[in-house]
Amino acid sequence: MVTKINIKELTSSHLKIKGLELTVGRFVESEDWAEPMGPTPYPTIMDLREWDLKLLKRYQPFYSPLSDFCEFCTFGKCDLTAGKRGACGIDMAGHIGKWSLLQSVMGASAHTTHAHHLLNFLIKQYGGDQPIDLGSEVEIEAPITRLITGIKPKKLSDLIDVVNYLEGQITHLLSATATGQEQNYLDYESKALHAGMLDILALEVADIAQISALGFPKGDAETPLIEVGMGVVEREKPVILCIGHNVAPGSEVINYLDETGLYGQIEVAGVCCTASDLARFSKGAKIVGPISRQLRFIRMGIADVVIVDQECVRADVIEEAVKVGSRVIATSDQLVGGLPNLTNMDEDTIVQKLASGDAKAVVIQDPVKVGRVAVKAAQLIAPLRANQKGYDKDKVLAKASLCSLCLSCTKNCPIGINVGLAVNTAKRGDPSLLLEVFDECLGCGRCDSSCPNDVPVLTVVDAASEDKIKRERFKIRAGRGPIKDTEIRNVGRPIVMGEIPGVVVFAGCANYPGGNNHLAMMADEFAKRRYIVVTSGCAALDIARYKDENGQTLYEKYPGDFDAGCIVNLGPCVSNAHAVGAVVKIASIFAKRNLRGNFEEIADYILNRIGAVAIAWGSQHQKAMSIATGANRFGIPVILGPQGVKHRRAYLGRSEDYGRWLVYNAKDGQLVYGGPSPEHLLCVVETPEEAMVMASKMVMRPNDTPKGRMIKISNYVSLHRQLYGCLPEDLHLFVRDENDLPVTIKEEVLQIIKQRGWKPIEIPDPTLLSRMVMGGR
Amino acid sequence: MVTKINIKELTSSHLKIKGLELTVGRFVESEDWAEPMGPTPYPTIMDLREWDLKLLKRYQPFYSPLSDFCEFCTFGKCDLTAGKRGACGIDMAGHIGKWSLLQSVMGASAHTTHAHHLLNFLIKQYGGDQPIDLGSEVEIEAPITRLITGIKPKKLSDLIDVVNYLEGQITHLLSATATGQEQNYLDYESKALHAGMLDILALEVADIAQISALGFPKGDAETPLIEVGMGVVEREKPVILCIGHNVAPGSEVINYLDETGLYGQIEVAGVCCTASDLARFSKGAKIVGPISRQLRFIRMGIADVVIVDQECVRADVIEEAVKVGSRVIATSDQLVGGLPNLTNMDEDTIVQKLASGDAKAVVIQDPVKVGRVAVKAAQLIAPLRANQKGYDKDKVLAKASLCSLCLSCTKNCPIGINVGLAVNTAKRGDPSLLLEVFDECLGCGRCDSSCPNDVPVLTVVDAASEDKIKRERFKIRAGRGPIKDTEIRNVGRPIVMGEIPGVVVFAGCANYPGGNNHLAMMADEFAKRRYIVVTSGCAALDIARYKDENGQTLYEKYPGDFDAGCIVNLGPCVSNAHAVGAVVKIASIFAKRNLRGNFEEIADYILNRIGAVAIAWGSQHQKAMSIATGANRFGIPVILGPQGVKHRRAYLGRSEDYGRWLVYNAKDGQLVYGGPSPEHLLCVVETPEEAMVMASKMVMRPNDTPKGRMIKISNYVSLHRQLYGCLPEDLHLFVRDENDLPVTIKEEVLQIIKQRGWKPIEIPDPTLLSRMVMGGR
Amino acid sequence: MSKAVPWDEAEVRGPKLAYTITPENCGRMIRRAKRLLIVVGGNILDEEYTKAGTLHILERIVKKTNATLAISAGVFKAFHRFEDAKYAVNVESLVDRLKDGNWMGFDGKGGYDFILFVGSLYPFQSMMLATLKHFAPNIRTLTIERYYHPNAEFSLENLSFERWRDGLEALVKALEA
Amino acid sequence: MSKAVPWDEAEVRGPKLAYTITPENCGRMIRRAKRLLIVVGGNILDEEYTKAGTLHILERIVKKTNATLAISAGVFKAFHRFEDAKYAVNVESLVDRLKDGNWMGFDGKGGYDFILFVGSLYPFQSMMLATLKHFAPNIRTLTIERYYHPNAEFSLENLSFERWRDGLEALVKALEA
Ligand code: SF4
Ligand code: SF4
Ligand code: SF4
Ligand code: SF4
Ligand code: SF4
Ligand code: SF4
Ligand code: SF4
Ligand code: SF4
Repeated sequence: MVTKINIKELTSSHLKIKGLELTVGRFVESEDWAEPMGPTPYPTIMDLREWDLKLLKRYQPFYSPLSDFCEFCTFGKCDLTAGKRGACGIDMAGHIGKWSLLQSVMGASAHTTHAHHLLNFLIKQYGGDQPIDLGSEVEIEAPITRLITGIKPKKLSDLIDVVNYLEGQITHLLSATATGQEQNYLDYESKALHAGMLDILALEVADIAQISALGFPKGDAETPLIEVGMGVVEREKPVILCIGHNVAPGSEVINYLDETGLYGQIEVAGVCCTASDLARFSKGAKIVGPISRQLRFIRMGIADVVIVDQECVRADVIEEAVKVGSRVIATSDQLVGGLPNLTNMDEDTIVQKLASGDAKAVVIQDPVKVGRVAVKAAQLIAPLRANQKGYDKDKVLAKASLCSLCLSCTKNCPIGINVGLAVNTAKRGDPSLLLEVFDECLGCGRCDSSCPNDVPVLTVVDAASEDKIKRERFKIRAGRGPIKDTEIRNVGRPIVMGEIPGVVVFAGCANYPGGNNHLAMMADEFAKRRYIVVTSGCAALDIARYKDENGQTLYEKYPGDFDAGCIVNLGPCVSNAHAVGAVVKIASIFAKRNLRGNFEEIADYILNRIGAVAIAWGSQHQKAMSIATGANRFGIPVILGPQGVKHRRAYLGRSEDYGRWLVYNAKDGQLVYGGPSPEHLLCVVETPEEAMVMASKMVMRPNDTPKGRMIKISNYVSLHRQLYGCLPEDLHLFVRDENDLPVTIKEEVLQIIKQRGWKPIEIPDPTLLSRMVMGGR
Repeated sequence: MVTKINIKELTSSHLKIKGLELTVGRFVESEDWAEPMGPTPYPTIMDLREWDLKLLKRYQPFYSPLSDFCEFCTFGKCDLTAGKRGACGIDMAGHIGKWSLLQSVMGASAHTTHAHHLLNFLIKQYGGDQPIDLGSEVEIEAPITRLITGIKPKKLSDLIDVVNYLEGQITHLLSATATGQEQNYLDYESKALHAGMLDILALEVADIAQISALGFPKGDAETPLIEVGMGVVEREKPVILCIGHNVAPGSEVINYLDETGLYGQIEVAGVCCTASDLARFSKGAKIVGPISRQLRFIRMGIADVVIVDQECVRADVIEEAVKVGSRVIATSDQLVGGLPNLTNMDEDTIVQKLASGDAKAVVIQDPVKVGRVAVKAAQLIAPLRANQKGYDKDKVLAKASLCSLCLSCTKNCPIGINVGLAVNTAKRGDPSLLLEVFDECLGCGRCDSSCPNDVPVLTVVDAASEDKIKRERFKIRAGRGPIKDTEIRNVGRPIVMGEIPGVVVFAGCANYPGGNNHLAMMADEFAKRRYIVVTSGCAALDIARYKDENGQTLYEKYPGDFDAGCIVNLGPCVSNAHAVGAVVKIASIFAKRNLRGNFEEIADYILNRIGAVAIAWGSQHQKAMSIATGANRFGIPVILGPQGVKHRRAYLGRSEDYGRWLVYNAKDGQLVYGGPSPEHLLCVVETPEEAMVMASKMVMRPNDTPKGRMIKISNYVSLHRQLYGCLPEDLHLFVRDENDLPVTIKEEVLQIIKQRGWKPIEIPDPTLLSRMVMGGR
Repeated sequence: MSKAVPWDEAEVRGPKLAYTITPENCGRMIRRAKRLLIVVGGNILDEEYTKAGTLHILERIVKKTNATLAISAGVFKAFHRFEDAKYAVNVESLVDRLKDGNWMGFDGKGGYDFILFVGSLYPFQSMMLATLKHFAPNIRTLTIERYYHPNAEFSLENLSFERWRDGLEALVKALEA
Repeated sequence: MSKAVPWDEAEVRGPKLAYTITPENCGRMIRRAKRLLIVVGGNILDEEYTKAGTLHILERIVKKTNATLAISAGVFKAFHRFEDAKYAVNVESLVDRLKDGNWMGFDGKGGYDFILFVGSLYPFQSMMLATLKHFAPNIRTLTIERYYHPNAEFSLENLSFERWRDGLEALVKALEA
């Protein structure tokens, strides 16, 4: 009967299929959440389209085709060069718009599935009533969820609705990528922005669930310092290596070690996000490094048992691990690798099979079982593998003699490292170039497989760099998760007023030329200049892999509280949600804007008032693209490093195009010039210097107070001078009136910009939403 | 309180997030459905993996790369030629496996979203309590749904669960395509098979919902004969053209015409599946044709109002329609085309805007409103457009004079038609080659956009063929939807015993060389030979576009009941579900196998016992691929025409590889040779002749009775002789003992095959599932 | 600078592209093959091939080389006058066997070292060649189509009909020489 | 037969590929440009460019042509000695303007008819050239990188370092001639 009533409600009073669940969700918490519902709870594709079109009118899609063809269906492939259309009628802009959506929705699906898996596991282990608890100082526990869905989740099971919503929207978005659906690049982009937003929501769901249930740090500024680097793993002990993004199998390894008192006798290390998560779970866990360390560390054979879960797992991990005698356990249905599924087999039998080598790689889809099997197997296997750990340097280097200097490896290197020359020089007795390669190399292995003479190029590089690898030992502060409400209260005003020049987020993967030091250099510069510097994912790990002249990493040098001059490690990629969440919370806590189901207003607030910018220096994956696109929909601009051009799409403003920069003045509804701030939503830069100056410019907002703008201009000018050697050409666009100029340069600049016809303008109370005029909310 | 109890149940007793809804669903109908639940209700990715691996071991993925590169992420593009690996570690097999999954999941998402949209609309219009009713002679109303999910849907709202399940699984599958997830081609394919199965489920949900609510034919053998062809639309009347797959806007047009008594005064026509659906809704609706007619009919300017919904809509439709003065209404969030959203605008204002040309193309996301606006606008616009309808033949043909015989058009034609030569010959005064081109042309327009001299190539072809277009008038039986249980009872035994030689399904799009007559020729041959011939989608329309020597289409020549020697038009693409459903129902009704949540057993039954095969002669889309892949998971083999090679993946058996053809004999559990039947799961053929002979071979099953096998062999041999001019080389593989041979050829054949070392074998009671041994269910 | 480009404008491949060779060199190359397999596609009866006398050309090649003919089944009938080893095949599943190093050929005497393709639709043949290029890189493939096929190991250039027709004749002459 | 192939093995494009030209012809072509824009990428200070004296080459080109220099901002500092029209740019947003037929140039005097690229990472420059190739097919683009860039309209072939360095010299000589 009970059930019937629910169905009745569903079919009569709700048009959306999600109806039933929404009803449940809302009903439950409406009891104690007074905040009125905004206009777009659980927004569908069309609900926020008008917002997207506003963004896309100002920041127009800029497309760089990576291929001249489309090969999506059997009518193709179709040549779409320079105006040609495919057999389905699409043109190149449409095709890349479609690709942009496809990338974003692939990314969003990965994070949604991650959230779904985690939630399943945590509900199973801890019950659906496990409260969502981010600590006493984090009252707005789920800013993104509140904002987008209009619910206030109180316990794990409340998040189920959100996941269902995500899966429904993702399916609809994916559908639009099929041949014969959407046709206009602007609408593909609007859908990509929707996918991006969903991705950010998925990140939050995943992270608040695991923080709540697994006792991860809850916004602590002083999380433990964890060891990171290929040199930190003690190869004498049995070693378990976790790869991927889902902490559950790894945390169960640690749980089992704790239970059995084995903790400390077995090394538990990770690569990529799982590593960051393990570091949040236990300070004894070690971090090998970002994705650039994955293949090389596996090849070193140090891991006795390799646990792969999902996301960011190299496609050759199983094969390579087995090759060096490691055993592999695959734990997620996202990555089964063609392996036998032993989930239902008796634990000790699996251990025996692994130890004997009868089964070298298996599937176990039960994190608790994985934990027990991995530990037991590692103990049995490690002694047998003692002589398989590490390279035989001489033997490997001898392989350089096969090199014919054909440069196929060089031509296949994604960042054009002349690794062929280095190998060949080593062949002639001088390995020094190999050591140089080591510093820049992404560890991707393309050189290897392209060598016609079977030189194991990457292994040669690494074997030559053995000492460097051993010295790879750094400290990183474990991810702290959310930003506390108290911190937001402290910095909200100075950020919005511009007194803290901006929030700069370093996120994303390790796909860039020039090595990781560029990242650290940039972070250092902004921290020094008292920006709020935030980092996550592989970028957070790569920033750690650098020591200053005093032998300190930036995490040792700068504090971890969310305030001017900090370096905050949020955590793994899912923790990116907290960067966006912090910005959203500024709108809520400082500016007292309603969050609930109120996406447009908050994004508009962020775009016009909060000087945050992200630098995804090594953006690689579909996930990186969807996160960036999501940030964009929230009004947060993103700067990509040079490899990011291969995402194929930017959102560029045109600073001189007056019409694009008109905003409503909320005070009187007039359309007034707000200036090109931020100038772009998504752009690619070539050098770290350019990234820094660009970031210092992109934190400006139409709403900056004179004092705030002055500080921002001061940094922009100073960085511009320091790095470019001159004053910015476009400075006049950012000076609203004389008070915006720092005294030290006022006269000089005024003179110049007046020559250019500069006139002062009024500072508006800026908004792109006509309904926000007159303070209307 | 009520709600709380539900949540409690969810979190405590169900591990799956879908739990709550499943509980509701099952609780409701468990009351009156005695069938016990099988092992895999609502199967997840891993639940049916073992089945997939069995299939993939016998039918191994065969890959044909369409490009040598992967360009999925910013590490690329990566050259994957001949063993090279990408920067993420993937190799070419992995990459194409991934593509195969991506294609299938894109397809499944399109049909799922279609089902979701339809369901939303129908629940809104008719209420969630609207019963699922496929007529009194269709008791198993939803064979696929019962089989896969384990529920028995009784009313529209019961299908909500199914859609939620679909969306969850699709998101998980999509996630596995992101860089860094799945790595093994076999598991990509297992996931693709899962996606394909989900697609078939989505098709059923969509079609049973609309059949139930909109009063479409419910398995009637004698549906009305509908007009089809570019020549059937009366251009003197106001013309509304519907394009896509979602019937709702079009059916609302007809509803409004009925209400206002305008019916008959306004032409309502459709292209592709929406056309097939309109024909099921109203016998007055006209069908312009399959997708090959879309661009050309729009260019003719005959439509006053074009309504586009979703799927199979050309990406240039809006632009091209506006160019000839038609007005466009986009109705689905899948395809908004960058147009202004007037959904909330007053109806008459929209009509005025459209009529005045103030707005030439708009979005209205409310089918009822679309119906009213389209009719009113068409009435106003038609008189103004009278002189814009049809080509000015001479003027168009004059453009041929621009041709420089560069052959760029020819080189861009997907099927290599030498259209450049035809244009150039016309330039020299002889349009005869253009008329030849017309017959084979897919109407894709690639020739147009590739012409450096701006010859409107396709329009030239069509203008020259004006008379042919006018004569395009054919008859098709409207789609009948499901197969009746009574029919299944009649044919179940003869099919399983092999006395009806097989079920041959012609499905899919219009992407093939040689013109549509090949399709009709094939269908004719099989109907003549008393196979059960079934068709759907564009294939059904293309079969209609052919008349025999008596001026009859095959629909006029053969009956429409599901029995030997029929031509059954199921309906649009979503009706493909009924082809699979019929086969499933044979297992259920004839063989009395339980359906409920019992996928493996039924698929195993179909693979080993039911001689069904599909020919997707012009398979084009991701959707076509996912349907084919879905059919494969059900154990139904599919033959693709030559363009299907560009799907990049086949599943090929190897007839001489003895080990692949071992099956359990359910009687005693012995592994015995069952013969290479069916030989392939998915294969590409080059010619219609090959398709026919292949189909006649692929309907054989290990379980055929001697009499049945004799009839199948008889057809195989006779077709082989007729079309290839000789006896099949592999005949010995299909003769289990002498009784399998038709008397007419017995002596001759026995002599030959005995020379080849042929020995008789026993006919097994075949199964691939060890648990089915001894009749265990 | 002349450049071999695939006929179909969208069929650009790389970086491993077919060497273009002259018909004469084709002939010489065929002569050197130890176990030659000729794969005849399902479009061999299309007008162009007929006009160029392809069947007769093939007959002469077979006579000279003892090649095995694998003929797309749908056109097998047209080859009734060929007396040497010939098989009606589904080209896709033939290629599936070719890429399997263990396949012993139609006659069970071993694999083929050289495969000559002719007579399929451009995209179909292109994909079959792609399969071999990627998954059986050691098999030598040659196409004698009128159009350049980058996925083969050796291919003619794009030729006018007349040059192609004459080229086929020249090929056979070189073989017969 | 020689064939221009892109340096990066996976960078195969088509069918519209850059014409390869000699350094001398580059020089002559540059001379004929009416409004020349030189886009200097962010890697112009990398070792190879420095060793080849690229900055000096550019200086001479500018002197001879009155070209406008658009310099990737991160390396702008190195161009302090250049006295002619020079601008620190984000190359991507410069290309965004270039593909807009209405853009009147840095000086407001009109668009540029000829764009010379040098000094960016191969994939980055390749993508910028692709944008122009597809979305501004009428703009003439030339790259003087050491490696062939199929997405340009004109490009040098892949050259050894020495031949490239000498080629740049030859280019300027031809220009100055
Ligand atoms: S989706 Fe369109 S452009 Fe792409 S291959 Fe198919 S017909 Fe060509
Ligand atoms: S492993 Fe390093 S050197 Fe080799 S291709 Fe990748 S980035 Fe270049
Ligand atoms: S690919 Fe191999 S042989 Fe060629 S340069 Fe590199 S290491 Fe040497
Ligand atoms: S930053 Fe990129 S590579 Fe690193 S874990 Fe996150 S998604 Fe993976
Ligand atoms: S997904 Fe892998 S193979 Fe594809 S581009 Fe990225 S790194 Fe290369
Ligand atoms: S419209 Fe017809 S002739 Fe033109 S490219 Fe397409 S199929 Fe070929
Ligand atoms: S592309 Fe144009 S000019 Fe060239 S052959 Fe075709 S119609 Fe003639
Ligand atoms: S058969 Fe293919 S083209 Fe035709 S409507 Fe169905 S999916 Fe679309």
